[in-house]
Amino acid sequence: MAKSILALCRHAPYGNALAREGLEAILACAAMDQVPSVLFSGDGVYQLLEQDPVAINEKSLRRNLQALPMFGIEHIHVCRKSADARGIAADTLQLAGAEIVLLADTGPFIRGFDQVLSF
Amino acid sequence: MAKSILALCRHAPYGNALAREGLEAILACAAMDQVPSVLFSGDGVYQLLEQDPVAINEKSLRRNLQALPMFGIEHIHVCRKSADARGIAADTLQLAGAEIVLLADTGPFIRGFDQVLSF
Amino acid sequence: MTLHIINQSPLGGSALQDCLGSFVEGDALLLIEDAVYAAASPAEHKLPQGQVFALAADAQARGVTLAQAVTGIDETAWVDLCVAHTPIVSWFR
Amino acid sequence: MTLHIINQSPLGGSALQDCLGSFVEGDALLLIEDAVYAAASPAEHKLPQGQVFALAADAQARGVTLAQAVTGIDETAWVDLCVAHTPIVSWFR
Amino acid sequence: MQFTLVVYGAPHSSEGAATALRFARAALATGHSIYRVFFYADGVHNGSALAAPPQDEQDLLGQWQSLQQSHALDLTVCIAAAQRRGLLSESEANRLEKPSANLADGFTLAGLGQLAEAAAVSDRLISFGG
Amino acid sequence: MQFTLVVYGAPHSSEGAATALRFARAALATGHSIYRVFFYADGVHNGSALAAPPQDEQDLLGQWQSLQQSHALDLTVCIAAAQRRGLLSESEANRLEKPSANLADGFTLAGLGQLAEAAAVSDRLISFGG
Repeated sequence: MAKSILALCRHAPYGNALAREGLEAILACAAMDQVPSVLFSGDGVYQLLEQDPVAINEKSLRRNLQALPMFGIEHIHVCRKSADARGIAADTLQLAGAEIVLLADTGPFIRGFDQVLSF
Repeated sequence: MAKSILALCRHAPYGNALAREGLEAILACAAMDQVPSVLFSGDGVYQLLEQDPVAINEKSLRRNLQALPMFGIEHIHVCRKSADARGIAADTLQLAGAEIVLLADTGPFIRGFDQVLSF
Repeated sequence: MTLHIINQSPLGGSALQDCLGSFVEGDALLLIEDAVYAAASPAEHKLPQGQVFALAADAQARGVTLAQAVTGIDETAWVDLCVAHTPIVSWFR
Repeated sequence: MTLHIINQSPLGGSALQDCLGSFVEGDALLLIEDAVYAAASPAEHKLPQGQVFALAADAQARGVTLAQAVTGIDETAWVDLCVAHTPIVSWFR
Repeated sequence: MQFTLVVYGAPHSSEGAATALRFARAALATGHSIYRVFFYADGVHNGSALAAPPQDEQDLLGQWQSLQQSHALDLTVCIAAAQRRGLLSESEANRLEKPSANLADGFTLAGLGQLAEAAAVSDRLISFGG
Repeated sequence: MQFTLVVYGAPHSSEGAATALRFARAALATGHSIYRVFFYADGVHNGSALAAPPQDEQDLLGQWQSLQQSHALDLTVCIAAAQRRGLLSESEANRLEKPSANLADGFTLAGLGQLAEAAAVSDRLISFGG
């Protein structure tokens, strides 16, 4: 049986390529019918903020994020401690077509998967 | 008149190339008669520990460090707070031919230079 | 007087803390790239009072609203800051 | 039970702290590369009790003496740890 | 047991690639198999045919190629990550009208689907950070 | 005033190279000059002729080359850092017996002495982290 996959996204957007390449890998997995669960933790929660990177000549990563529900990823898991530590109010986190699931304790959640891809 | 140069070394050895390439740049500057002052701060203080990287197939960076006095770099400045925070006792820091100078406050020291190379 | 430039997020790495340990009154602090996240809550990150700048383009890109204590600047003002300060120290990765 | 692998120095980045926030009793923790610096003083870095490992080659390379609470292992034992645990989570950069 | 290794680090920039090689050798030596090594992000530089480290530094490319030959290892480089970073096969160089190619023998360019598939079918997946 | 820029970041991997370009344009636009841009560590990848980012991402190589042409910019790539990372000129590729070269037009390979010299003579030196 195919393994269950978690994508763990821990890095802020734009500063380095991991956020972008993580989202691309997630979309690729989903397109291959290996739909991963997704958890934003640490600086990764910054990926959920509104973005306007025209002034730095980048594409918005929010676009890639917004594509997730279309690929069958309808729950976006977010580490609550990480959001709190960064002053991000849980109710400001929104993604059209997806449900934001705040996790008080990510450890037991992670344990439930066979494989974890880290980005 | 030529500018005074400080090399600020903030990264641990082996984990990434910055420690090695920083030391190479320092030696190159010294060889060009632009002898820089050198300050180890943050994780950079780990570069001063004894090392034995044979098991990971690397050359010892202590060798490069030990070459500094031969290139006219006879004072090795170390941020005392960084060493303390990492549990490194000041009197264990030694480098043959060089004097270890512990700085309680690195800010005024940095201000005294024209250019700072960060590694 | 030194211009300190930081490009790392405040919780993601040690660059900001390392820099603040070397900050002297009269120095200037510029937050760029992922470091602009610190500009939303300068007191929480123990940023100095006054002389704290952030690249406006980087903040806008990330959806970060600068606190009042932080001055948003463009690249031209950054060049001016470099002209007015020496040395320039980058704290990264 | 999860095997957590960390490669970043304890003060240089957030990887260790992020990992500890996701650590559940019964999980195993493996310190590799620059993370072995944490193995010298596990209590100070709030490492869990038991099931903490470090790659001996990486510690030796860096002149780090492992505390008694940390088990030094070679690469073969690392493979065994991977066989015994699932999932395997890497915390890096 | 079948392992998949994901490598994020460029050789001579971060230690991840060298660590992955040590792990791969130990896994193979103890009778396990490696389903795929997937090079992603800066890890794609492991597949560069042009790396020329100094004589007294380790030759990571040679080590990958030697493992590949002795164990028929699947060394897959993410094609999208590679294009951004200037790692091209002959056919990619031609298609993109670039002046030369630099993908080393033993490595294959392929899409992210190869990562998804490896994650789905391998017994264990382990990532080596950059 | 004369600036020297030191670039540590590879394009499309970290933001440093793009930030350096923004700074360089602003400095030149306000009447300053750039004595040298020195590419070190992973920054050497800025000089790759083979980078092929997707159409909708910025072309950093083209931006460096265009600045180089309009302002006779000195774009110096550290030769030791470049060799380790597989960035070679034609002559280096021949000397090292490598199958191809990938150094882009407008960039020059040179030793670390060029960094020392630039630090000594420029009015300001600014580093862009990787």
